[in-house]
Amino acid sequence: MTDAAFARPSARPRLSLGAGIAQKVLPVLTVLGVLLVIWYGAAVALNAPWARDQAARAGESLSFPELVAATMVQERPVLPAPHQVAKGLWDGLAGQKITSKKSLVWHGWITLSATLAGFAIGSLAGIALAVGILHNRAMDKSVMPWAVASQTIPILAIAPMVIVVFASLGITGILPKAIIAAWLSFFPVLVGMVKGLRTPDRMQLDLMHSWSASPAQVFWRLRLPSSMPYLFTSLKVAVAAALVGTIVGELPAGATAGLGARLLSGSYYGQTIQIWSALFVAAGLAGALVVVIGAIEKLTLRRMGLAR
Amino acid sequence: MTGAMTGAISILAVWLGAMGLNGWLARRDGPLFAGLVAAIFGITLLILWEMAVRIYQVPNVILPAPSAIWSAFIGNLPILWGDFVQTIVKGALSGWVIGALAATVTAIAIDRSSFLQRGLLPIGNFVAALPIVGIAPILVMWFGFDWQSKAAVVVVMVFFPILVNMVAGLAATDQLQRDQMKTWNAGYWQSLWKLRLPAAMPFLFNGLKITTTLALIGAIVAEFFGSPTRGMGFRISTSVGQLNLPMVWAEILVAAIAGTVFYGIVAWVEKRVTFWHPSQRQ
Amino acid sequence: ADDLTLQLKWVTQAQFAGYYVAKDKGFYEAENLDVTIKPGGPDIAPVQVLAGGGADVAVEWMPAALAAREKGLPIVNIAQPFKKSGMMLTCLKESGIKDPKTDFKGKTLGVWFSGNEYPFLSWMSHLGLKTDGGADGVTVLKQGFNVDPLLQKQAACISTMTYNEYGQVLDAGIKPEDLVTFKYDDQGVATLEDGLYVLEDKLKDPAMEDKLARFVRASMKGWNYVKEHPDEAAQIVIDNDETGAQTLAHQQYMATEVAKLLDPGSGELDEADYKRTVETLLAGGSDPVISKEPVGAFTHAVTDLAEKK
Amino acid sequence: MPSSSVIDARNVSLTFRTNDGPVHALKDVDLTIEKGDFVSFIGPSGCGKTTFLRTIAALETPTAGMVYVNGQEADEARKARAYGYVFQAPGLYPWRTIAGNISLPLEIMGFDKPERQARIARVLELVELGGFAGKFPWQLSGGMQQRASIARALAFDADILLMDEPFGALDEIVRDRLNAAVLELWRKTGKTIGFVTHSIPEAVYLSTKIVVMSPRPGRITRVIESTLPAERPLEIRDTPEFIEIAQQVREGLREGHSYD
Amino acid sequence: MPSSSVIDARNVSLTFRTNDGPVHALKDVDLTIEKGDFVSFIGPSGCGKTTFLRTIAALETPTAGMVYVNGQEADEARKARAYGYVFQAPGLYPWRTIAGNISLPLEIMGFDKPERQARIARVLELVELGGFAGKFPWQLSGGMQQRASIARALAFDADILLMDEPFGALDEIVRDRLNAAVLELWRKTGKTIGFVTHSIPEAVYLSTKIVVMSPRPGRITRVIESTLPAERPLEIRDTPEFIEIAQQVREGLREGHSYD
Ligand SMILES: Nc1ncnc2c1ncn2[C@@H]1O[C@H](COP(=O)(O)OP(=O)(O)OP(=O)(O)O)[C@@H](O)[C@H]1O
Ligand SMILES: Nc1ncnc2c1ncn2[C@@H]1O[C@H](COP(=O)(O)OP(=O)(O)OP(=O)(O)O)[C@@H](O)[C@H]1O
Ligand SMILES: Cc1ncc(C[n+]2csc(CCO)c2C)c(N)n1
Ligand SMILES: [Mg+2]
Ligand SMILES: [Mg+2]
Repeated sequence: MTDAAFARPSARPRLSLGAGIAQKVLPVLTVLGVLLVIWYGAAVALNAPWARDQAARAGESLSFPELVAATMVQERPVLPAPHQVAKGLWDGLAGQKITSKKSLVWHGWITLSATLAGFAIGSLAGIALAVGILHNRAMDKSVMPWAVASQTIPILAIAPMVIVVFASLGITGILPKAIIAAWLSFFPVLVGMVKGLRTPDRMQLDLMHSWSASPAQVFWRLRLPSSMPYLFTSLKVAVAAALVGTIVGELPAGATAGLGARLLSGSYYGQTIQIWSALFVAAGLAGALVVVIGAIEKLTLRRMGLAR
Repeated sequence: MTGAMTGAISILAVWLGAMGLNGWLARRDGPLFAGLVAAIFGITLLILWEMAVRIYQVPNVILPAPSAIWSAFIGNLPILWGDFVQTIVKGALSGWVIGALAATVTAIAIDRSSFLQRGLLPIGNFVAALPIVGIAPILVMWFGFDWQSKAAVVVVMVFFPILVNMVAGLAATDQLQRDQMKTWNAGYWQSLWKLRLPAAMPFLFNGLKITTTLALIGAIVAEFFGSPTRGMGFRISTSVGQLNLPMVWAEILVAAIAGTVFYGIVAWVEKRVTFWHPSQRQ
Repeated sequence: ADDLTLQLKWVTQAQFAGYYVAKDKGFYEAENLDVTIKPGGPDIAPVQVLAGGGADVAVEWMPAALAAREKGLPIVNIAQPFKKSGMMLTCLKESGIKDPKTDFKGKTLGVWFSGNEYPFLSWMSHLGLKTDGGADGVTVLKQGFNVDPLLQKQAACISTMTYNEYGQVLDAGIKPEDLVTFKYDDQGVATLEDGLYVLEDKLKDPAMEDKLARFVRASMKGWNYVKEHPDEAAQIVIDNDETGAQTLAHQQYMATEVAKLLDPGSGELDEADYKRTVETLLAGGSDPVISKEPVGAFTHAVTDLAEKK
Repeated sequence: MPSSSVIDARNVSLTFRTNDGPVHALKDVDLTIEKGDFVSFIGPSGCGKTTFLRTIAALETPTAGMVYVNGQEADEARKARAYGYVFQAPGLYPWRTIAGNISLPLEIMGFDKPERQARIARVLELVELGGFAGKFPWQLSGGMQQRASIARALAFDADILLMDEPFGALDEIVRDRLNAAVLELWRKTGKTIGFVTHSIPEAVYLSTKIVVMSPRPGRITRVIESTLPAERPLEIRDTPEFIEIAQQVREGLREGHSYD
Repeated sequence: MPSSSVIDARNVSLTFRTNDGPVHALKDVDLTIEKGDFVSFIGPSGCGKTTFLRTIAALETPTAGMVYVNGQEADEARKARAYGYVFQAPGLYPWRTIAGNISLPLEIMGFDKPERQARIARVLELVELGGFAGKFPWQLSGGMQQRASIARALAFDADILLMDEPFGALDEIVRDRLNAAVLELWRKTGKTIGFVTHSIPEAVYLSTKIVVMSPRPGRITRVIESTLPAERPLEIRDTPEFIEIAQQVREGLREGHSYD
């Protein structure tokens, strides 16, 4: 850090806007293309045994093109082909009224709202605990091992109990799910923030010390700004975790609504296409949340003069 | 005065007493005291739990008392050990190691090529954000019922956090250090090996620590979606069905102990490796 | 109206059509009841929900209920709409299994756990087969939520319900003639399935008892309706499914099959069936599901009261 | 018992524990500094100048001995914000502009906004960085960063000023001007100043008292009282008196280097 | 067409874009340095000395003009490891000991272990850090870190040595000794050296050519060729010739400051 102040980005020319977008999109498309090819290949490979079995049961044998064709249109494929998932997604997202129970927008929204609530609770709790650990020796020494232990509790195992206990306390709806989401998301934030808040080096702390800054001032003006890179990486992990938590919480919540319920009910009836569609919406949500946080990060770091 | 009230008051009294003791102890120095403080904190929680269960007569099938959990633990050591080996040693550890290596290598690949960085990272974010509950059934379908599918779930789960941290870490060198490498005309691998990887270590360990616990969760949860008749997840879900809650909590206890030890080991290694980082020097 | 909460054993499907029909058709309302139906899930133990106060009545299978009772949770069967067991083991013909007594040895079998493994374990102990994976027994897989293990040939046989998973196997394109099935009923190890259970102390309150009687009466009315109009019942289930995942065809199949298991009467528990269940469970060999004959595990008081009016 | 001196170090020793054995950075250091003194510390690299200045500022705790500042224990004085400190490296916060960096201690000490702005403008002028208020640290040259860090320490007007090689990275001309400015400031305000430097002329030109230190373990080998008047034009550096004092310092330094 | 000079800067301009407008760090700078030259750069803080040195080392790309080193483009020369560079800040790697830090470029350039150890020992001796091989950077004083970073640049014996205020944080005596050592090295090896300093005597004592720069935009105002002999005892600093050259440099500097 001491030397960082001497560091300087070199004068490199910026790209024009259009070229910038092309540069962004092209690689993504390329990688996507490669993935699609692999996916189709895998779909053929994984779905072929079933197609062959079916043909054998019917006493026929399949030529290779027939086999490939057969692997693309199964109703419950081991691995649905991309276009099948795309169709499932399209039906779920655009083919329904968004208030319909078959609409993935509706389920996605239910999951998203609990995720955001849980993420907010979780990251605030994580930050608060990190601050406590930093400023209170008793907490420093006692909280961390127990926070670790808390994370090893298999959440799916106790989620039903949590839901039961909350229900018996009269708490239902979004909150129990959000709490499970918070449970999973506070930990990455805690670990990252403890590290980040301890990142300032001795000279920076000494400066504060020489001004006899109060702990609150040291926190707001030194520790917090220098923890930003850690905070944002942690937050990205934490939203993804919150989404997982919500979905886990949706399973035992009586599997009523939300992407988790959708996944599970897809599972019961072996509807792989439904599973994959829900999965993609979930991943899309997580991806979007991560991107949003990434954008906030860029903005913040740039405003702070830290971005390169 | 009602029983509930006196109960609440005695619970509160125990809590305040213990925290007072802890506050006092925390001001002493030495590793012995540090351990003591954590222990007292935990023991207090356990006592409160026991008191609450007894005073309010919570049914065993909702929340068993620590004493009941402890006797289930002691009484089932061979089963617990078998489950531990199945789930944690075979499932979680192998998956974690593979996942961590894969994430590190991917991070380096991503970092090496700006094309990949712009192409893979967004998609990687997306793929790795697939929730386990969604992938677990699929992976069980692909990799079979035994521990291999659990390891696969763990790989997917730990991949993203380590990747994100590692990518951030590889970018964490300052300009002066990179300029130096440039003046020595260090090759890509040399500056990776001698500058960027060491500088990334604090971030990498951040990811590794977070994922120790994720690995355990992943391995256990994956067993809910199909498993042989052993393993911690299997035992937990079966025991819940049998309302054998003390056994459930005994397994959770095993998970907690294993997770804490696992985390502790990673944190210990981190201390050795990143001794130079300001956060370790305080 | 009086509030009452019902905890189902599983997700919203035609297995529970009677309750949804009773709610939708206003049978509950007619009895001055406001019933909330909570779907279950893989990790919901309905009796646990009862104990936690999350529900007044739960749908549960008798083995799990009796086991819970022996664990010290005083739950009581108040009615038994399902008379026959729908559980069976479905095997691929190509696995070569013809006779359970001789052919299971060394095979991999898919079993549901979480309290649903009791009937299977009893059966195996009847057959004298070990379930710990040794060479002289069977290898047990904890079966997930669906029939994939059979389709993927990860198991020789899997557990199925006549009204649900068996249909899914057929739906997947396997012909009945490619399958071999063993119904627990036919094997003489049938145990009672979906019954209605409450906590014992609730019955001490006459008002509650009356409420339960009205509930059972309306529910049975619902079940009878299902028997007569399975397709309409299936539609009602679909309408109540919040996940939007169910297909009408499958629910119609399920409603039809479920109807075959029903006891069309008052829902009163048949003591002979109860005895047979208890005996099966007690005969579990070295590791029986329950170790002693339960007392007071069921009551006719509610069904009697329900019939009176 | 604390004395009436502004800084009173008694028998201060400080040993660092490192991976390969202890480093004795200070050994039995005794020094009193009176109000209004301008004390320079000079000595070979690594002899303990920074460590001693840090000890005065209560940024290090001596392993033996005591330091009193303004009659209080050093740490009390720190809490009372008795001094401004300029570190050897600029240590600017990369996420704040130059003005923001200077503003920071002022914010911490609760100055209001107009007051802060006035002070920032004044000290930036003083260190000749007028046009750079809005730049980030990495956009400045090394010497400019150093000046910004001096400005930051001057901004809040503490009675004691501790400066660790503040002018090391500056060219002679700017340095001369800043020397004159500091001297002026000192004369006008009567501040007490502790000043680490490597330049003998600078030490002689600025100080009322020159402390020569020697290394391993760091100790004070000579304390030279300056006989120069308070008013010091730059030309004073050519007077025989000045050269005589410089010679004394140089000898003291030589002694310190005699170990090798 | 590249010339035969070791360093040949032609019409170099460099403009930084910043959040509040462009900064013209260099403007039309022309300079040739021949093999074996010892060139000092001197000029007010912020005038572009560091930027120019960085441009020679291909760490910055000029916005106009060209720099040739050894007859190649500067970046080619960098890739051929033509020079050692001492940065204005020490920039030591915190996870390596002092010996490890010096070893780093040697490892990168593929020296074998015994060779590395021999070189490390030699350069540590040269910068008077004999006993500190096993210490970590944060356990060293500012001046010691600076010396370690000089040792690192010397260790791999490049033909061109670029040093950005290497002795800024050192006391006069160590500085004299290091000056003599660098001069000795230069005479023996015939290296070409570019050297940024703020000390006029140092510049005069060391150089064959003194480049005086002025700021905003940074340009070369004077190039003073030294008439001093290659062999230079420390006492040369008292000769009239020396004082005359120093006077020229001082004047050049004054001109540069004339803008204010
Ligand atoms: N990365 C950068 N972005 C913007 N401006 C910069 C950057 N680096 C340097 N400058 C500006 O360029 C000018 C020249 O800087 P340079 O570091 O070359 O000065 P210098 O002569 O080395 O000064 P000093 O003696 O103080 O080290 C300064 O005005 C500085 O503010
Ligand atoms: N944190 C530390 N840990 C171990 N040793 C240290 C530490 N800080 C300083 N030292 C040692 O203490 C001695 C004195 O260091 P100090 O920084 O006070 O020197 P200095 O006189 O300021 O030197 P310079 O003029 O080079 O800045 C040195 O030998 C240094 O190696
Ligand atoms: C993982 C899992 N799978 C199946 C069941 C058993 N089960 C409960 S209700 C019902 C009816 C028909 O689907 C079945 C089969 C379970 N409890 N958990
Ligand atoms: Mg120092
Ligand atoms: Mg510079």
